[in-house]
Amino acid sequence: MREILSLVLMAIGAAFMLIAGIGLLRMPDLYTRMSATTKATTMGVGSILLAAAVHFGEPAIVARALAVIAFALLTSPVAAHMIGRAAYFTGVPLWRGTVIDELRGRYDRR
Amino acid sequence: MSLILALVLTFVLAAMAPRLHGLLREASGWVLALWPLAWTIYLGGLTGRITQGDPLYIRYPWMPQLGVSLSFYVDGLGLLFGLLISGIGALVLIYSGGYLKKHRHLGRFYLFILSFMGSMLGLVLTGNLIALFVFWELTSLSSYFLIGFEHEREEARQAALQALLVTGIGGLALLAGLLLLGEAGGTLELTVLLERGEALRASPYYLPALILILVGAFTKSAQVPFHFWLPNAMEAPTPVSAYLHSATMVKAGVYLLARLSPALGGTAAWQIGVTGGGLATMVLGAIMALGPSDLKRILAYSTVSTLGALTFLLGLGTPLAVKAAMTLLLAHALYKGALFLVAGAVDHETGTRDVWKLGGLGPSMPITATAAGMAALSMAGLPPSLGFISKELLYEAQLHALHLPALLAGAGVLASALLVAVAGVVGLRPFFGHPVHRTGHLHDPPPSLWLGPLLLGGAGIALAIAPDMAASPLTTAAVSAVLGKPTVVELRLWHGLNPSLALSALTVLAGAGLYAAQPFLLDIAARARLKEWAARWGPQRGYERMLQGLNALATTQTRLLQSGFLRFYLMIIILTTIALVGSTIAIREPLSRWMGRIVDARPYELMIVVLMGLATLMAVLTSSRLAAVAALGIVGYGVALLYMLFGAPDLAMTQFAVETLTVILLVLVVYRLPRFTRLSGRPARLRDAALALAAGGMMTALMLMVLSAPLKSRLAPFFAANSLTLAKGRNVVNVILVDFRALDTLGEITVLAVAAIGVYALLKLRME
Amino acid sequence: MISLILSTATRYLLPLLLLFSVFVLLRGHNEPGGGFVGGLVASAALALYSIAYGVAAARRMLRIDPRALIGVGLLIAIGSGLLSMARGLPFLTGLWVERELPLLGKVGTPLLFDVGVFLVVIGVVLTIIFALSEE
Amino acid sequence: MTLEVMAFPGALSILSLAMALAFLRLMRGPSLPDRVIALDLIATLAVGMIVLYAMAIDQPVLLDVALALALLSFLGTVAFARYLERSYRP
Repeated sequence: MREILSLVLMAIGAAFMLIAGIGLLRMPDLYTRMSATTKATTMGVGSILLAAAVHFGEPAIVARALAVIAFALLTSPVAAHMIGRAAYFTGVPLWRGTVIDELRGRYDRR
Repeated sequence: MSLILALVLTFVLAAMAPRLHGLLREASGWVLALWPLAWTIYLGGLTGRITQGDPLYIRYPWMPQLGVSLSFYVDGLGLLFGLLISGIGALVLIYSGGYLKKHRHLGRFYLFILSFMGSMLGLVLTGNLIALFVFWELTSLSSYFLIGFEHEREEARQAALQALLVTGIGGLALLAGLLLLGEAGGTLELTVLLERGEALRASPYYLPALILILVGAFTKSAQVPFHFWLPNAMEAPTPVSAYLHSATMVKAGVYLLARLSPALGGTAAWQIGVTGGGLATMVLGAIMALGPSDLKRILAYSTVSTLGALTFLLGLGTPLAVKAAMTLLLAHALYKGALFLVAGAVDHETGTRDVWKLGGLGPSMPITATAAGMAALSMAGLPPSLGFISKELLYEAQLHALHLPALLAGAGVLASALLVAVAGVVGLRPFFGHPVHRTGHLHDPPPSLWLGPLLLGGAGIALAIAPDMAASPLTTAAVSAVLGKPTVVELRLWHGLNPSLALSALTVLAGAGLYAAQPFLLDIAARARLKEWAARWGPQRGYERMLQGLNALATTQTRLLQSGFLRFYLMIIILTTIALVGSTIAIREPLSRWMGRIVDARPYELMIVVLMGLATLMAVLTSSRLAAVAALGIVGYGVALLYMLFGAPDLAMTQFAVETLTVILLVLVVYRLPRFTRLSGRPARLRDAALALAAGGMMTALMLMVLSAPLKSRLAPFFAANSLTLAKGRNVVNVILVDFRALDTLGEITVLAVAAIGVYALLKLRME
Repeated sequence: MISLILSTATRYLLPLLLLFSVFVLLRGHNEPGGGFVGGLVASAALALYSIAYGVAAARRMLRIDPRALIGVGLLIAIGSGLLSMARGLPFLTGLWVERELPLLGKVGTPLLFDVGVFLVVIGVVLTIIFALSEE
Repeated sequence: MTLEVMAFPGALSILSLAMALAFLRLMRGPSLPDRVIALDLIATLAVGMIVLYAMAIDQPVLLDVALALALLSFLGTVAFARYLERSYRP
């Protein structure tokens, strides 16, 4: 039973990772790519780690796996924020088809 | 025990000399002279024992693993030299006290003179080849300081450097020779080596060792063609010329030849090299002695000639020749020392050393004149002086030489005749010739300046009159040491009517003739432009051209290699590595053997490797620096992943950490770098590409070679087994790092520390 | 232009990371880790802090100058070696405390040496990073 | 369970495929931030691979390597971002 669960989780994780890769390649501009990769990778790594937690089972290992998950959850959005912000400030163009840019005019450009 | 203590004390005294001079002021010369005097008495005390053939042998282990020990072996030869060094040393110290009285650096002068004396005594008394070499180099060093004592003058500095370079190169050759000798003889101890003469002469190392040692001896004893540094060394203050460059240091080469003759002597190579070299120097030195007008340079050339005679006699190696050599050695040290000191005294009083400007000083400087007269008598080889006895023995040795005695005797007469003329020029003309100099206020120099020459000149005569009292036992001991078997020497003033006496008479007549004809001879030489010819082709010119060549090479090499461009340095480093490693691989390893090992890799491993390859390509092709940094990051992560996949989690963690910090550092550095001013042109890029490919190829070949080499190292099992028991840790990698090979890690973190401080300094430097 | 989000994240991340680096250091003897990696992780964390709050703040937080840290690290490393010499054993021989301490496990001079390495690595990396990022 | 054993190489290959895609973005990425994101994705993929590999060879200790890499890659991205902001000259 546990094996099958970890297998399923692993498959989900791998799938998410693949989607992240595809999204990174197919998306038209930086910001949409970022949204794809950040969400997908967090989910992907998360579920692979869960698979590992289930696979090993001992409390110490599970705690470590959860620590990594928590860490990934905390850091990857911050990283994405930093990159997005730096890109926006340095004038990376939005996609032609963008409907609305809520940030325009809100930041006092240096 | 007392010998080594005495030697060490000599150096200690040398160190204290400047302060002592500060305290004692005037009397420092006299007081310091007491120490060499003590040495003379100490060595004198040993004569009784040594003449009975019982050499003193003390041995202290210095570098046991290398077989080097600070051992002392005092036999007849060592004793003769020791007495000369310490005896004349004492007189020279007294003399320099007076001669350099007003000099502000007199204290430093004593330091150099005493340290020279210590190293010279060490040289002649030691029984180990390496210790001998160390003292040998010390004498060259102290001679460098002494020649360049008046360092304000350019000529003095140049002469000092010349002497150091010539004797230095000789010293290097000597070291090689001695080591070869030690190798051939199986020991570095002199006493043992001298008994293994046969084995040494037969060994393949004999010829190279002999040549190297001869180069060392010939440069030190100023044999032709290495003689030019000695006349130039006359830039040194006169006491130095008297002590080093006539009585002791220049005889070190002769001492070495005498010391090693039982082991190395007797072969054809020895005969030709030593005898030939000696003969040429004897004759050429004497001829050149007539040229100069400066008193000291004349004496220097005549010393070169006598050194040649000594080498020539040691080359012959017959008992008669060795007897003549030892007597000549003693006689020459006495009269040449005296004449140099007289020259100093004359210079001190009249202010000039030009032979043509001096004359008729006898009446106003009676004591110096008598001393000069006695010394000149011995130099000219007239009875009743020791010089006369040594010349008689020289002729006997030449007449009884094995082959072509007539030629040898002829050369001997020519050289001696020239020396008689020189003796006249040096000893007689300034004192008894027609007065040229205004003699008004001239008077004898202070006692410290005439005591030395008087004693030395007098000894030359006294030892001849009563040879059995001191001269005979000393020479007996010395000769038996050199020949390796006990021989008795009976010095007699009168040998009865025999051919050598006739030769002596002939020499004196010829000498007088040459003395009278000297002005005429100089004209011929001037017309034949001998001086210019010698200046252009002589060894001095060779030496200067060699130096210029060396400097030119240095400048071109520096301009070539130190171009200031970082990438140029990188290129050279990589090129040399490729050349060295590549050639070894090409020679050692047949390429085919390790090609077929790459097949068993799993899909995702291959994917990582492919990615790394692409990333490298991208890093090379991209023009944006940060893209290159990112690509390199990929390569680093790829390597870390491979570490993990091949079971090295420690390494993987470290590699990830290092990789990320490198990225951070590169980002910070790139932030500071100015924009690219101009990218390198096509040819430059192609060259760099080729270089990079070659380097990469070489590394791959190296790796594959390592992989195919069978690893039967016994370390891995040892560490695996003991990691838990001894070091209480299961993680072998860290246990090795921190416990078994902690010293290496200590070294590494120190290197890290130094690197960090270096980077910090560079950055802070740029900030200001 | 310090981003608020980064600085708040760092305020939580820093203790976690430092803890992790010490954890890696202490169990280095039995599992992958050790002074070197621990040092790198710790210096990465402090570099993050300097990026988030600026170099001046990071220097203040660290209180002692990174170069002094290098010195202290080296001293500890050599000191741990000298301890065994005091016992008459050759330099750097491993000495161990018999009792096994609850948290740290087996304690001995190699661990002390590892702490020395840890501090030196932090000192080195921070010296360079701070020097580079200082304006 | 052969299924179990066969799954690991499969998952690892999928991840390496995703890595190849990310690499394409890294190559093509017009602006620098694109490349940074690609690098970040590759790093996270590496974390995934480490965890998978840890499961494959039953070495839970590798999770620490994963954690270390997650921390460090985050730091790399932040450093890039910081640099981008500071060096921007309009």
